[in-house]
Parts: sequence; C-alpha cells; structure tokens
Amino acid sequence: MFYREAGQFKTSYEADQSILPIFQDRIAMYIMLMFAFIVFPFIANDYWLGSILIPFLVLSLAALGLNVLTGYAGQISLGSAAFMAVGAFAAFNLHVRIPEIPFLVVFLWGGLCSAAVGMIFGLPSLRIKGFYLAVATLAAQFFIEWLFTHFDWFTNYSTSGVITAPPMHIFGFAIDNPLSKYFVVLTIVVLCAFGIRNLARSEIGRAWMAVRDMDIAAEAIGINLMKTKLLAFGVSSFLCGLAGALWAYAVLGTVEPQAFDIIRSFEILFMIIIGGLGSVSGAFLGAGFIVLLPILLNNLGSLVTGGAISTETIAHIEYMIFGAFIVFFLIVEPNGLARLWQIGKEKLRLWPFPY
Amino acid sequence: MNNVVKNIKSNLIMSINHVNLSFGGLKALVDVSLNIYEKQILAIIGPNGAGKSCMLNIISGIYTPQEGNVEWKGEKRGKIAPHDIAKMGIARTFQNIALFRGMSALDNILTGRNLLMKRGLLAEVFYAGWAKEQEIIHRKKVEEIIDFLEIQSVRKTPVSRLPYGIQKRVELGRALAAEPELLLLDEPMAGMNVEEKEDMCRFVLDVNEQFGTTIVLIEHDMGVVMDISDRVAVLDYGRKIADGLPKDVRADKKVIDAYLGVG
Amino acid sequence: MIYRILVTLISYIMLIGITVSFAAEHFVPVTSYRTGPYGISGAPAANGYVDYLKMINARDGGVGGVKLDWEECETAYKPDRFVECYERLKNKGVAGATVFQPLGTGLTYSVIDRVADDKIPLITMGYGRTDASDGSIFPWVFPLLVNYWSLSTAKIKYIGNLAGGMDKLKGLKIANVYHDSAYGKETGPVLEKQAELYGFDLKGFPVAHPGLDQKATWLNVRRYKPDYVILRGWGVMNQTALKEAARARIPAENIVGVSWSCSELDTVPAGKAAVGYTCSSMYNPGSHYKVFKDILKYVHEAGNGTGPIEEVGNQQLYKTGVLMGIMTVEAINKATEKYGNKPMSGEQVRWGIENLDLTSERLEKMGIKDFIPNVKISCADHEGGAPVKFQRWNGTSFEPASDWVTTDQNIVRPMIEASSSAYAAEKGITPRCN
Amino acid sequence: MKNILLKILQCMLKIVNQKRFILTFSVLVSVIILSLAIYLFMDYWFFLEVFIGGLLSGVMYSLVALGFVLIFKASGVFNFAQGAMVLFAALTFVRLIEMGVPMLGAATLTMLVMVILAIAIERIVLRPLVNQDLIILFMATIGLNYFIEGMAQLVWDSNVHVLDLGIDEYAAYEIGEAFVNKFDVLAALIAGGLVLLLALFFRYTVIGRALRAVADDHQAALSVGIPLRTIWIYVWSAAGLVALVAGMVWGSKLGVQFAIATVALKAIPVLIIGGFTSVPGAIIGGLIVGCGEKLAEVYLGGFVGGAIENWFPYMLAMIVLMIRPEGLFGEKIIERV
Repeated sequence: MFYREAGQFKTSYEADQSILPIFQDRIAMYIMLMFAFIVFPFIANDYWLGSILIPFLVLSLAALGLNVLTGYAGQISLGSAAFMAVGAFAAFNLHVRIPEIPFLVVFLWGGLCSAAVGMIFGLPSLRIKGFYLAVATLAAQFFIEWLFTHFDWFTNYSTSGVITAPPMHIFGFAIDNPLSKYFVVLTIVVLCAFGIRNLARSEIGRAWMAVRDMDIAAEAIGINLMKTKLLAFGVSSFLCGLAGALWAYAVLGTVEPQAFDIIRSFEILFMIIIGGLGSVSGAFLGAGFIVLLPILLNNLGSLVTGGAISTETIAHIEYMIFGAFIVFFLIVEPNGLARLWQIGKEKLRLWPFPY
Repeated sequence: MNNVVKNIKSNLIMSINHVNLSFGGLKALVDVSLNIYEKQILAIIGPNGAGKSCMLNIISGIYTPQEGNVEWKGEKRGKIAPHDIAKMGIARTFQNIALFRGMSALDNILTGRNLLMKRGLLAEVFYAGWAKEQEIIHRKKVEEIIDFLEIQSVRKTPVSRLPYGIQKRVELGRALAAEPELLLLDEPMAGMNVEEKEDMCRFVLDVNEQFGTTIVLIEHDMGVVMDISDRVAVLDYGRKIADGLPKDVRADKKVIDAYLGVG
Repeated sequence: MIYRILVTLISYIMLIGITVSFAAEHFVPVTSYRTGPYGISGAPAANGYVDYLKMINARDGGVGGVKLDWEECETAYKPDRFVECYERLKNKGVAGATVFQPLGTGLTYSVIDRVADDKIPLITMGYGRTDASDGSIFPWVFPLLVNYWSLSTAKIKYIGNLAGGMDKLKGLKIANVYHDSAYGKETGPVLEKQAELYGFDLKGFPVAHPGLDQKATWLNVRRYKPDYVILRGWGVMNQTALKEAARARIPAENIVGVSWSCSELDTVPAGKAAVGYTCSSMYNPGSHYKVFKDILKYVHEAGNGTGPIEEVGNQQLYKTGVLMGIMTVEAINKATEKYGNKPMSGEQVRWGIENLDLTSERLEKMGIKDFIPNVKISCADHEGGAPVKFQRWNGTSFEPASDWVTTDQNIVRPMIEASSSAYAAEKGITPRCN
Repeated sequence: MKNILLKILQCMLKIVNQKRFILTFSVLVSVIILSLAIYLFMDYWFFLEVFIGGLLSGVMYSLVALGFVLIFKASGVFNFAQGAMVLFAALTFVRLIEMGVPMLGAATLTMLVMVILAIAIERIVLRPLVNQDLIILFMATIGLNYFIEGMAQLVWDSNVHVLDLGIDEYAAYEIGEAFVNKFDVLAALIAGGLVLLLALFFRYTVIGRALRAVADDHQAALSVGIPLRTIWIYVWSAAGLVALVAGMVWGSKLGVQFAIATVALKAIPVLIIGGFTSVPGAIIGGLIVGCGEKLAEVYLGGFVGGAIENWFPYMLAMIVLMIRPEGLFGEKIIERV
C-alpha cells in the first residue's frame, strides 16, 4: 500500500544509480537518521547511550569492516579483533607520544596502521582459498595479541599491561560524557556506512563481488585479483581498526589486549553471518542481535525471576536461548536478518494484495 | 592449406605456433598451430575432449602451454596474467556459465567494463567527481549493450534467477562490455532450443559486422558452424586435423572419419 | 511470527533502564561471573558475597536498622559486560550503589575513571590496580588488605624463612611462573627489585592463556633447576601447572602460589601432585569461625542458601566472597555511624571505607577474630598493608603453613608513589590528604 | 644398462617433483640436522624429552581434531560445536561415575546420550537446513555450540570435577635421562587405535563407503539412494564418540570443567596442516603441531619472551599452506573452466 515503486520513473541513470532508488527507502533512511541523531539523545538515559548504543554502534562498525572482506570480497577472516587491537594500540601510542595531535588524526592513524597490518596478513589470500584462509587471520589474531601483551613499548611501559585511555578532545570540546561520545561514534559510523555503500555500488565494489562469485571469470574480464583482494583486506581492517580505537576510547576507557581476544573475533563473524553477508544493513542487524540479545536476556533474567532462580542457572539458560535463537533464525531465513528485511519489504510492496 | 591463404581478406591478428599442453601424463594439445584473422569468425570444432576449450584457455591466458608460443598482433606473448590479456582486448565466455551469481544482470555487464574504468578509492568512497561521472557514462554504454541483446526487462534481476538462455546472453553482454577486438565464445549455443540458437547466431553475426570484432567460437552444432563461420578448424585428440573454409572442411576425409569414428 | 518475536523483543528492551521505586535500603551491586572459563572461580565467590549479605539481613536486620538490598549481574569476566553491569546498577537504590567489587583486574581498570565521576567507591581486595593503594591520588579505589606488590614481598619473606633466613636467599634460584597477561606480569618489577636486594636469581616463565598444556613451560623450568617456584596463575592454569610440575619432578613443597592460585579448585583436580603445595591467602584457613556458623544458621538452614551448603567455610573462594561481604557491610556500618541510619550513598560509604579500623575487638564482635588480621585504612593508605597467611594443602584441606607474614612496605610504597604520581601527572590530579 | 639408470633417475625425479614429498622430505632433513646439532652442542636427552613430549601432546590435539574431520568429511561443515560436545560428553561421563556407575557403564551410557544428541541435532537443526550453503550449516553449529555449552552446565553443573581413570599420571618411562610420561603414551595409543578404527570404518563398511560418497556430492549421493539423514546421524554419533574419548583424556588431564571446551582452538591448526578431510592427516598434523610448538617454546621462546605456543602453530600451518594450499593430506582443489 505505502511501499510502492510503481509510478517512480527514473529520468536519468544518475537517479537510477542513487544510493536508495526507491522513494520510501529514502524516507525511511531519513527517519532513522533523525531518530539516531535527534530523538535518541533526548529519550535515552546515560545507561542506554553509554553501555548499549555506543557498544552496539562500535561493534556494528567492526562488523561492517568484516562484511567488506567476507561479505563482499568473499575472503573469510577470524582475526577482526586483532585488527581492532592494532587500531586501538596505534591510536593510543600516537596519542601519548604526540599529545597535542588533533584527535580525528589519532583515529585515522589507528585505522591506517590496522589497514597496513591487515594487508600484510592478507597476502596469503592470493594462494590460500576458502576456509583454509582462516589460518592466516587466526595467526594474526594470536600473534598480535601476544605482541601487545609482551612488548611494554606498546603499553608505554605501564606497570600493569592495562592502559587507561587518555581523555578525548575534538575541536577543543572534551568528549567525556556518554552523550558526546555517542555523537562522535554515531557520526563516524554513519559516515563509514555510507562510504561502504558507495564503494559497494561502484567499480571497486563490483570487482570485489566478482572475485567473490567467480574468481576465474573475474580475472578473465581483466580484474587484478591480487590488487582487489588486498584492497578488500585494507579497507576491511581500516574499519576494524577504527572500531578498535573507538572501543578503547569510547566504550571501555582502557586499552588492553585481552579486550580483543579470539572470542571477540568470532563474535564479529557471527554478527555478519547472522545479519547477512554482503549488506551494510546486515552488519547493523547482526551487531544488534549479538550485542543486545545477551544484555536483554540478562536483564530479563533478573527482571522476571527476581532472584527466585540462582543467577548461575539464568546465565546458562541465557546461553541456551541465545543458541536456540541463532538456529531458529537460520531455519526461518538462512540468508540472515538483512534478507528477512528484504522479504518484508517485498511483502509490503504487494500489500494488501497477495500477488 | 593454400585455398585458405587465397581467402585471406584481412590480416593476421593472432597466431598460435606449435603449442603443446599436457596435464601430468595427459596430452591435451599436441603441436597445434592456428591463425586468427581480423574481423573473421573462426569456429573450432571437434569431438569431446579434443582440446577445444584448452585452445581458448591458452588464448585467454588461463593456461600457459609447455611448448610453443602465442603471437598477438605480430609480437610474441610471454607468460602473462589473464587480467593483462583481457586488457589487450581479448574477452571470452565460458562453457558452463561463469556469471557472478550474486549480482544483477546489469551489474554483471557493468563489471565487464571495469577494465575500462578508473580506480580511485577516495573518489569512489564519496561517490563524487569523476567516480560518479564514469559510473553514469559506462551505464549508458551498458544500456546500449542491453538493448542490443534485448534483455531490458531483466536488467535488475539477480542472474541466478534468470533462465539458461538469458544467462548465456548476459554472459555474452559481459564479454562485449569490454569492447574487445577478439571475442572467444565457448559453446555459446549449447543446450539451447532452436529459437534461442537463432537469436544467438544473430547476435554473433551482428557483433562481427557492427563492431568488427574478431570471433573465435567453439560449437558442436554443425549447421550453425557451417552457416556463420568464415573459417573452421577441426581438432581431434589434441591435434589439428583440418583448417579451412567450411565447405572444404565438410568434405575433408579426416574430419568425416573423426566424426564417424572410422579408422 | 518472527515479526511478533522482534516486536516483543524490542518492547522488552524498552523496559530496561526504567527504574522502579525502591524501598529504603542500602543497595549493594553484586557483579559476578558464573559462566565462561573463569566461572568456576567466580561462582563460589559470588555465593559467599551474597550469603553474607543475606546473613546480615537475617541476623541483624540489615545495617543500622536499614536492610541490605542487592542485585546480581553476570559479567562473564569481560570488561565490556562489566561496564554494562556497572552502568546498569550504579543508580539503583534510594541512594545509589554503595560499593562495587569487580573481582577482576581487567574489570577494575575499565571503571577506575568512571567511579571517580560517579562518586562510587571500588573495593578491589587483593587484586586490581596496585598503585591505587595511594589514596591521595585514587580517592575512590581501595585495594584493601594487601595488593599484588605487597603480597610478593611477603612471599619472598616466606621463601626466605623456608630457606632459613633472608641472608640464605643469596644465590638461590627462584622461578616465577605466571599467567601471560597484565595480571600475571604485574609482580615482575617488584620481584626483580627484591632479587637484587637479596641477591637471588630470578627467572620468569610466562604461560600462554588459558594454559591447558604447559609441558614446554615446565620443561624449561626444570632445565632452570630452581630452588623455589612462584606460581602466579588464575583459573584452569593453576592445577595444570601443579600437575606438570609433578611430572617435571619439581616437588610441590618448593612451589609457592599467590592468593589467586590458592583454592580447592586448583589443588583438588591436581590430586596428589598438590600435596604439600603452599600458597598465600588473606585469611586463616578453617571453618570454625562464628561468621560461617551464622551463615549456616541464618541462611542455609533457613533454606535460602545461594550455593551448595558444603562450600560454606570450606571453600577458599567462598571465603574470599564472604570477606568481600564483610568489607562492604563494615564500610556501610562505619558510614552509618557518621551519617545516621539511612540508606548510604556511595560517597558516604567511601568515607566509611577510608576510616575502617578493624581492631581485634571489632573483629571479635564481627565473629571473625583472627580470621583476618587487624587493618587500618587511612586517607593516604588505601591498602592497609595487612600481613599475609600462608597455607599448605595436605591433600584434603588447607592448613596454616606460617604465622602472619608481614609485607615490606619500604620496598612497595616508594614504587607505588612513583607510579601513582605519574598517573596524577598524566591526569592532572592534585594529591589530597595533606 | 645406461638407459636403465636413466629410467631410475627419471622415476626418482617424478617422485621428488611431488610437493608433498618435498615437504615431508625437507621436514625430515631439517629435523635430522637439528637433532644432530643438538646431539653435538646441547643436552640431547632433554631435547629428546621435549621432542617426545611434543609428539605426545600433539596426539592429544589430534584427538580433538578427529571430531572435526569426521563431520567435515561427511558434510563439508566445520562443526563449531565440537568443543562443546567434548565438554558435554566429559561432564556426562564424570557425573555418571560420581553417581556410582562403573566406568564401562558410564562410558556406554554417555555414548548413548551422544547418539541421542546426534539424532536430535539431525532432526531439529540439520534436516530443516538440508541443501543449504555450507556457511549456513556452519552458522547453525555456532548456535549449537552456545546451546550445548549452556545445556551441559545446566543439566550437570559448572564446577570442576576430578576424573580418575585409574592411571597413574606421574609414572614415567626413563629413557636415559629423559622421562616419557606413561599416561601420555597411553593417550597416544588410544588416539592411534581410534584412528585405525575410523580408517577401517571408512574403508570397509557400507556406511563408510556411503559416507565417502556423501562427502563427494550430496545431491549425487541422494540420487543413488543414500539416505543422507541417517548418514548424518552416524557421522554425528561418531563425532560424539570421538568427543567422549577426547573428553575422557583431557578431562583426566585438566579435571572436567568448562575450560576443556576451549581445547577446540588447539585443534584448528592441526586440521589446517593435516587437511580437513583426512583422518590420518589429523594425526600427522597433531604430531607436527605438538612437537613444533613445544620445540619452538623451549628453544626459541626464550629469545622473544616466551609464551609463543599460542601463535606458533598457526604460523607453521600458514607456511605449510603456502606450499600446499589444501593441507598435507587434504583433497586437491581442482578448478574446472
């Protein structure tokens, strides 16, 4: 009824290739952005902003990064957390060594370092294919974790390996309360999301998908596999690095290798798989699922039972429900939440008529 | 042989000289030489496993022969990556369709133009400046191809949902998008019904005439081959047993034997 | 179907953070970890903590006539989950949260800045950020009783006694087998300082997390031929270490563990390999103290025990949990003495902790006489530098292996002040207390 | 005479040209050279002990890796839940023993439970997802992993349980000055036996053949009338058996507790070196990883501050893959055009 493309004629290819060709989608996007930027800050309390929305956004960014690599370019990676760590530590080190440097530069630096490392560990992808490629990224994961734990230079010789992240300042404003942090994170994440969307619909994006879908054919039509794959690794780890820096500065307030362990890498992989490979919205949906559901269940646990059942039992039931949910969603829609959203839209397109 | 030489209306674009190709013990091609002349349609025929596809794979650089060499426009071609060969102006389709299944027909054909596009990360991230312009320009070109192949209606549909015949067309479109000088078609009409075959023949001929593209195609349907090709080369067990005008080849003793399995 | 589920989910989500009206009670946030690789260690501690709170409510009707109220939150030993719990619980209760006890060093670090902003004290008993013992720089953090560095000085003293006097340490070889993490590495500097002070030879052996297979490490240790081994592990690493030590023919008598390698979870699975193993502890072994009797009487026999009844007074980490409870309650109690019998806020409780003075009489009254030593907290000293008890595992239970061993603040304090003042400089904090 | 020699030479060249040969050969050579150097310059008894110890713990890893191989071989799925299954099996086993069930009975009962689990998994998870992409099945196992972890600790508990198989863990054979732990040797024997069993099973039984068929092509297997579902049940049950054995061995080593779910991580490099599809590969991979990491830790760790055990196996695996992209024993990936 309300979701109709009919009658929306594109008079130019430009219009047809715009980011959201369908009018209603654009509206929806504007509304969402408005909510994110204007409504949430008003209605949400510090708990919501600080410990639910910000982590959610940061991890979505990481998931977005991985989705570039795995979803678009088809290269599996189990080292996202390591690249996050690189971002965090690079940012921190630049910051403590050159304190007067503008903050956005610090974040960019974090991203770029991570991108460089990512490309190095991406090199094997030229020879190793499929699930075997996971080994390269796993090597990155464990090696980098070990590196940061062992060499005190990275932690600026602090007595304990854990560093408290220095305070953030952007254009002279102190970014110290959840609200301001939320705005910074949100802005960065939204920009990145649009950036990736643009890449996905232009030459590079097509090259990535070509490599993913059929690398021999891609090569035969003149796509340089090596360059394309490495570019994917670079962009992906750039986003991960950015996410890592944000995680350290905006979420935890500490920089420690243990915060970026293998478990985190798996989490991020789960996000894009559950959210939907090769779609920007998938990254957000997946992150929502993985980040919010446990917190939600945990809250419900204490909310509903009110301490009648031991917390231990609740914790274990949480695990089970979480796992059950994953399987359930797969059976309902194997291609992830993003696809589910698609189907919903197609249904909406025909509503109220069945065909 | 001489009747061929007589019939050269055009000059040599590629020549394959005495190539040998073998996988482990299996000899796929033995001392095969083949000349490809500009603006001609060359058909390679032969029984299954005669090494036809191997020829195409050598031309498009997916295989490199152990012996022999390939000359492109008079100069020898060393070991060279397929994507560079594509840049030289050689495009191809595959025997079993090799489309990018995750993408729409439009995107598939657009990807075919990637090698004509400029790459710049930042510009594309912001989808600004020349990045945007080139998208529009190439989109126009692609639309022309889409019109030419009469697949306007399925533009936006994911290729995985398209019927076989249409997929073949899209793949042809992807190859054409690169505006190649030499177009390699690996069984473009396999598994098609009569109408589809006729369409495809028309496309092939049109491409050859309108764009003046040289075409090498592999085909089993003798009728088709004899109708559309200027020259026919016959492979059998990795050896070239005949090469000439369709009518001569049809009359050739060795060819008949090869097909009827005599001798 | 799915849409309905999604909708319900979302509506539930909206419920979170909406705070209901509270009764007039002291609110004690209990952040525990009962799942994940460290869950086995986290669960008994949490049980002890909650049991003690329950017991206080049942026996004394709360503190100063005001009942205790608490909510448990699963952190899974992850900093991000802990921060979420912290933010969730910090504003609950009439007067807000009284005091947080993260029971994890990484967790501690992630809230050190936050507690200062939210004015909620942080008790990190026997763990956490060492240089936070300097109360003049860290007003809100309390590494009570004994921090990592003080502990390691006590350990060297104990080893000295074993060797027959500190002068005998000269020329001895001591191996430091540690969990390869921030926690494990932290005692490195202070040990080296003592090594050069007493002239013994020190070598560190990191164990890769989580330490399921330590053959290589212990072969290295054996090759080093140490006279004594310091075991600084956590979780599954400990018992594996003890077993591998036995396989490497290193007698358990020569292995001295830290407080976090000192529970039945570490010794029992190691079987006979652990017999004779000694480790440090903040309290005396044995379950004969009144406090445990009370817990049994008022909580478990009343049928609302938190964990299994066997662990009461018998499980080391359970005792640690009880000790956490004791400190929390005593702090609140101290605060009520000053601010009157109403729900205490974090700020008031902070004063309470800072003025803790556990004299023998007080301990007597609390039913924990010589369970823990006397301690006195001051504005500058947030630790108390309490002496340490060493315990020996005899195959079935821990028994005292030493008298109370005092820590060497002459070594520790300067290091702490150096480190904390550096922090102050970095953050631009002006020291208090004088 | 001359041309015979030539023939032989050619044959040798043929063999030498195979990558696998080159690899194993170079490994062998380097090991020999290394051991020579050690014999001459170092405490070689100690080296021997490290070497053997490494091999033995390697076998412990491959014991876990086997479970992955089975399921991957038959369904191409990387079963993320294998670690959880090990935990579940071990917990069930130890709790039954604590209830006073004799060891053999406990083992049988646990096996029964694992079979039931396998059936349940097939019914509830795999059947609705048949003919889906492998990545999706992989995801399903992720869900399973969480579920089983939760269930294992809910049904039983999350305390640490001592599992005593009645084997003295500290007795050791003494080879010169080197100790070789008897328990480890036994574990190695168990693993070896299991591999032999599975290898025979795959080779000679009807189910085994069906399994291989399924592994090659689901559709084809179905079309010739192989019941995919029952096959899956068999496979998951077999994986359950492996999980049980691994759980028993690791459980008696570490005590049965949540942490043994994490040994799965140790299995990944083993799989990658050995190849996901090869049962003997899992063992060889385990041996390489085991003694590789131990030697590295003991002889190289010192130079870089130690604790390199976590990442060294992956670097090793990476090198192997650079030479042979499908692992030492994995089936060769052939791309048709």
